Amino acid sequence: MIAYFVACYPSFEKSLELIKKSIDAGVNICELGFPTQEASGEGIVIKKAHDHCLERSVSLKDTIKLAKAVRDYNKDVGIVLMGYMSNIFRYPIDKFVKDLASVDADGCLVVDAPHELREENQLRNALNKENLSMIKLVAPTTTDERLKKLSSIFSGWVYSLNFSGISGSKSADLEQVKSMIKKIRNYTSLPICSGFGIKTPEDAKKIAQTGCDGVIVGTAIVDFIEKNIDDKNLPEKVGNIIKNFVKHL
Amino acid sequence: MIAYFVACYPSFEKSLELIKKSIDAGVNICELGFPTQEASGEGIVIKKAHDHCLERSVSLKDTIKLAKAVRDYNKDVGIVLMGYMSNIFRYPIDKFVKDLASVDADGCLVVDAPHELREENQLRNALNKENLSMIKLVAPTTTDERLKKLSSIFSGWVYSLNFSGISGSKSADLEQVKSMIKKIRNYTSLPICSGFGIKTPEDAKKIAQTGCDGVIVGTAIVDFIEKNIDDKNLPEKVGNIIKNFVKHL
Amino acid sequence: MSKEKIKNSLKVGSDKDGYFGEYGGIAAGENLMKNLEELKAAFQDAIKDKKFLDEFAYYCKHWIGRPSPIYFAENLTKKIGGAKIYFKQEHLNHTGSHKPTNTLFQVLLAKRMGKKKIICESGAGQHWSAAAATAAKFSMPIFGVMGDIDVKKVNQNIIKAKHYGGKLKVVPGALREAITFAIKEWSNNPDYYYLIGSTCSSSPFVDIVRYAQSIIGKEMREQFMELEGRLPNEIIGCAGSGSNFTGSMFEFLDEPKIKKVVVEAEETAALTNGTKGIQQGMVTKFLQSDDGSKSLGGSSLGSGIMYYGISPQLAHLNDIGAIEASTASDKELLETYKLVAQNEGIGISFEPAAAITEALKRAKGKPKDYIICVTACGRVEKDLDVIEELIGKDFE
Amino acid sequence: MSKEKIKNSLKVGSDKDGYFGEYGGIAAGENLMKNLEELKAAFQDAIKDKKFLDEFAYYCKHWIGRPSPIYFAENLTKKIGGAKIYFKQEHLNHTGSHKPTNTLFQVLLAKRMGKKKIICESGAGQHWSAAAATAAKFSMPIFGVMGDIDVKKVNQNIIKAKHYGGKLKVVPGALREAITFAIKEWSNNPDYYYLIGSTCSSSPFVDIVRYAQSIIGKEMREQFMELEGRLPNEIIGCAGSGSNFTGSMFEFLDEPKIKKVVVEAEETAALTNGTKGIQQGMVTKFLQSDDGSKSLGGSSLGSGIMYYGISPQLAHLNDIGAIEASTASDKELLETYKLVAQNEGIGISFEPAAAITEALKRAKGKPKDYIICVTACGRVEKDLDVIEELIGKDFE
Ligand SMILES: Cc1ncc(COP(=O)(O)O)c(C=O)c1O
Ligand SMILES: Cc1ncc(COP(=O)(O)O)c(C=O)c1O
Repeated sequence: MIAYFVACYPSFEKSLELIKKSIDAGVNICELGFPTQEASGEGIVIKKAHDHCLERSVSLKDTIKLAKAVRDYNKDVGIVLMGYMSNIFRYPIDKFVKDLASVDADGCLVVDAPHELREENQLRNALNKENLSMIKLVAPTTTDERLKKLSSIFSGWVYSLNFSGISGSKSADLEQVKSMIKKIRNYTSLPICSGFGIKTPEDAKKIAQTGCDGVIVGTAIVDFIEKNIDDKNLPEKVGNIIKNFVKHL
Repeated sequence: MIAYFVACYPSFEKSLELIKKSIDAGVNICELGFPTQEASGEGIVIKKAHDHCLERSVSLKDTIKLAKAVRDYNKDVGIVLMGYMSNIFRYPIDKFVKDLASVDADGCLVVDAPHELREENQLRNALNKENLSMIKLVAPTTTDERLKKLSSIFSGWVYSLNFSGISGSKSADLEQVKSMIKKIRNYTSLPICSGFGIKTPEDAKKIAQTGCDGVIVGTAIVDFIEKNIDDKNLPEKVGNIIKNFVKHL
Repeated sequence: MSKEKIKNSLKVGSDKDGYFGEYGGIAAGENLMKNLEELKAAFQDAIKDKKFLDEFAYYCKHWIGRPSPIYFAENLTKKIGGAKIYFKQEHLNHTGSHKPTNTLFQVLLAKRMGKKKIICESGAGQHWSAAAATAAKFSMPIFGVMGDIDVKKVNQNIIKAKHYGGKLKVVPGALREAITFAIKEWSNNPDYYYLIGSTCSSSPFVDIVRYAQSIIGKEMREQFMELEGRLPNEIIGCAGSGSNFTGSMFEFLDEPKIKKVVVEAEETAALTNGTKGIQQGMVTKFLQSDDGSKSLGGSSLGSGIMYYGISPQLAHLNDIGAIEASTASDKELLETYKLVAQNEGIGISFEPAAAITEALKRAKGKPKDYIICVTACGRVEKDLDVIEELIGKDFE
Repeated sequence: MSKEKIKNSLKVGSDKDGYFGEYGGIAAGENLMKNLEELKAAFQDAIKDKKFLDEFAYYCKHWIGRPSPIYFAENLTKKIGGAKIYFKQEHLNHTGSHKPTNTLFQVLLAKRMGKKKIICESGAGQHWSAAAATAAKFSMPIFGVMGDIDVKKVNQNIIKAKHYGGKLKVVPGALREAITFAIKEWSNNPDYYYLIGSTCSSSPFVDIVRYAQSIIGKEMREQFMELEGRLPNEIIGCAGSGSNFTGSMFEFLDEPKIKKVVVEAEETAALTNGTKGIQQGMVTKFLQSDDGSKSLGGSSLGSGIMYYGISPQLAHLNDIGAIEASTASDKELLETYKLVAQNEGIGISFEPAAAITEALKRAKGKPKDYIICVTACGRVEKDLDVIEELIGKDFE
């Protein structure tokens, strides 16, 4: 199971705490979302968490620090930084990759960086040199021709988007997901993880049966955190939610 | 002295009463203004009196009735109806002239009927047939050429406008008045009466010395009536004002 | 265009006394006669002066943005089912109506006459803002008069005119009162140029405004020949006093096969419901009390077509059957505004909505090769608040 | 115009990856890639289709009222003393700005692609009202997004768009937020046509908008040759993202003697004060926090030029010295509005006031045969309330 967290949300310490509990509960890969005003791929739930962090001036640097703390806690969990090109470009790219390597993260996933973008190539090359992954996404609208091209640059695992749209906006169509996974399999032997629209453990179970190698839960977790932001036992409760998801897989 | 009254202002009876007193005080010719919404040649004082009458549905018919009553009171005073083409045209013209003759008025003066207007010709011809006068105006802007044309149709007396503009708006320039009267004299042997901008007996005196045969007082009288509309002794007071004017001539 | 004189041509101005048949003339005070004579002479002289006409054409093109295009209203045509409906897009002119063509012509004339100041009246404020813009362009001080009833309705025009540098006097009433007051001011200041906004008042104003606005019909002729290879079957325009309609159809007056239809506001339809009278400087049809002492007529949403008189030339042409007259109600104006906005993506003001209402009625069921051209003489900005108040919810 | 290829011509679109030098590109989510590829193919196909281009030209002429004239601002020229100042009168277009030329082109493209619905963003509401009008004309449902800050400023555009049948979503913020939200909506509805309002966002949008608006410069060439027998020495335009400026000067890019000057709002001058970044679908200059997580920049009166990014093509052309950049302050916008209204009788909106401010500065002291052409891309109606509030008393 892959869980998406908005890094440093609601704060560095709390965020770290609840990620630890999530790892204990069975999360295999942590996606650490670094905040940006853009967030053009995110729905209102995740956007709100981003805004919360931006107000507190959380930066990509802080997210890398968080990645380090997560790594310090657990040697095996996958750590992927997720976000937008804007922050990485300004970091800038080379330093970002160096820092990523130095904290022993596994790679990154950039929402708005198709391989047509030269800056994506630059980033990807730098990551490759450090043996880090650039996780690529495949959308239902991705054509076969394009998928073929993408297959040559897949690395780590493949993020299969369950629908074209922004996070948290719809539910996934199982038949469509199934055929997407099948299609992607033709082009790669890497693990395929399915994300978007997985709101409940039951959703996760159904998606897991479509033939993918992992499911990604994002909005559901962030939403829970937002609604229970003042709860003292938030990390435990997030852990319980993750447990429940994992149990269904 | 020629005095302008808004006919039936403030009412038929009161209007008749104050005209009688004015005649007693020495008015030679009464101009009876019949009300219209147009009144494009009138300043706010006279306009206000017109509006007062219009609200009470005073019509040209009422003005003719008033003329009759004035004639019944005095055989010798000049009676001239003064107003705009609109009412006369709708009366219509022929009937207007017949009624004018039948109440033994002397003629009429129409503000917006130059001799270029065919309807003016129609009216003038009808008046001529009944031996009534169509009083024509001469303005400071009237050209020599035009004055020559006008001279052939002058009848009764000539109304010499002391300035180009609307009634009650300015004071007259004595030098200009003088030269106007002189100019008109070249074209006619009829009496020339001078009007507009005569506010006080002193004004009247000065104008009288310009060589004209009579002065016309309008706004000053109407203004006094407006300001003393509820005064029980209004007719007497108007009479006194007229007396004062006449004394200065 | 043929330059030969057509016998009994209707494409003529007023006769030597300023009449069109039995209408028109000069019903003005003696103190204005010299001005009117001067104006007539200056006008007749100016239109023989090629340099002057070139100047007018130059600013028409560059400042106003003429020619205004003709536009095939395809969606409305389909919706109605019948004749092809064309708009003559006068609302695309600078200041948003046909008015600046007239103000431009007259301000140039005023300059040519050596006048130093301008005075004018306005109803919808379109003439006022056009006049103020033109006066600014030609560095002439300008003074305008409007009725308070109209001022409330057309706030934007008032503000724009102020920004152009125009000084406005607000009098109680509407266009009638504004004209009366402006004429009075002119009487007091005969050195002013009186810039009238429509084909009304004493001769030679009707001829002057008609002359300036006739460019509309001339453009239409060229444009239709280019686009359709033929002329329209009907020409429709709304009328306050009638300048945009006159300007649209004058060019075609000697072509009786082309129907010319003028549309007034139902509440102030002088041509349809009026009686002959003499007011406001002219002999024409008015909505008036029997005795001629008062004007009649209600209030229309189209402040620019809310006038109780009509151009004397139109009164004459209507009498002799050269044009037809119709009316439109407030309800129709609103409905037509909606239709045009939603189907053609054009926001027209209330005045042309009257003309388009009639065009839609007439188009229905006509053969597909029948062409109706209606002059869209104003854009919606000035009426937007009123529309929002009255039917804003219809668009939710 | 020569049809030969000029070596190293600057009159080109983006390269095969959508870049202009080091700016541009596609920074979009995977879920939009198919749409963008489709759009690029459809665009490239359409501009080879004579019928399509004829249709565009037809509606440009009849619906929008193009060509917009050039206008010699004689009074301003005299007042400033120096170069001849010309306005390219884009405010005379239907809906009152240069925007409908772009919306027309893209709605026709959307129809050609078989799209059934349109989505768009807007800053000043000019793009929104133009888009809604165009969508109405071509019977397409449309859905728009605007920031609440802008909505407050441009009430009239919002109402007009509603009357045309457009549905508006208001989001907290200004143009940046509107674009982000609209892109999100597009992601959710890839069957929509995304109708962008300026030369920004991912390739091929910058090329599409530039293509449509280039008609401005083409008209200018013809008009100046006709009127002056020569081309202007400088071409000046304001920029939000840059569509009216790009459209004005693109035609002349291979004529380096003609200076091209772009003017941004002082408070949001990305080209002058920005740093390179990747946001809003493109690589370009932005006013942004050092770490790229936030946009910077204040608020300008010119809502249409209040954008924290700039067209990537302009960023490139500025880097290589093919264009120059300048800025104008709110105080200057107000002052220039006044000057233009009072001296030329033209009410411009705040955006072109920025460009004209620069034109006036540059005209001063230049030789009398030096020509500056500035694009007057909007009319005042949308800004009238704000102006009245801020400097209404200046006109009393
Ligand atoms: C937009 C508009 N259309 C039409 C008219 C009517 O004027 P006319 O009858 O002179 O064309 C007006 C007058 O103000 C107007 O503003
Ligand atoms: C009137 C006006 N001018 C200029 C602009 C700036 O846009 P661009 O930079 O695309 O020309 C806008 C944008 O909304 C506008 O409304």
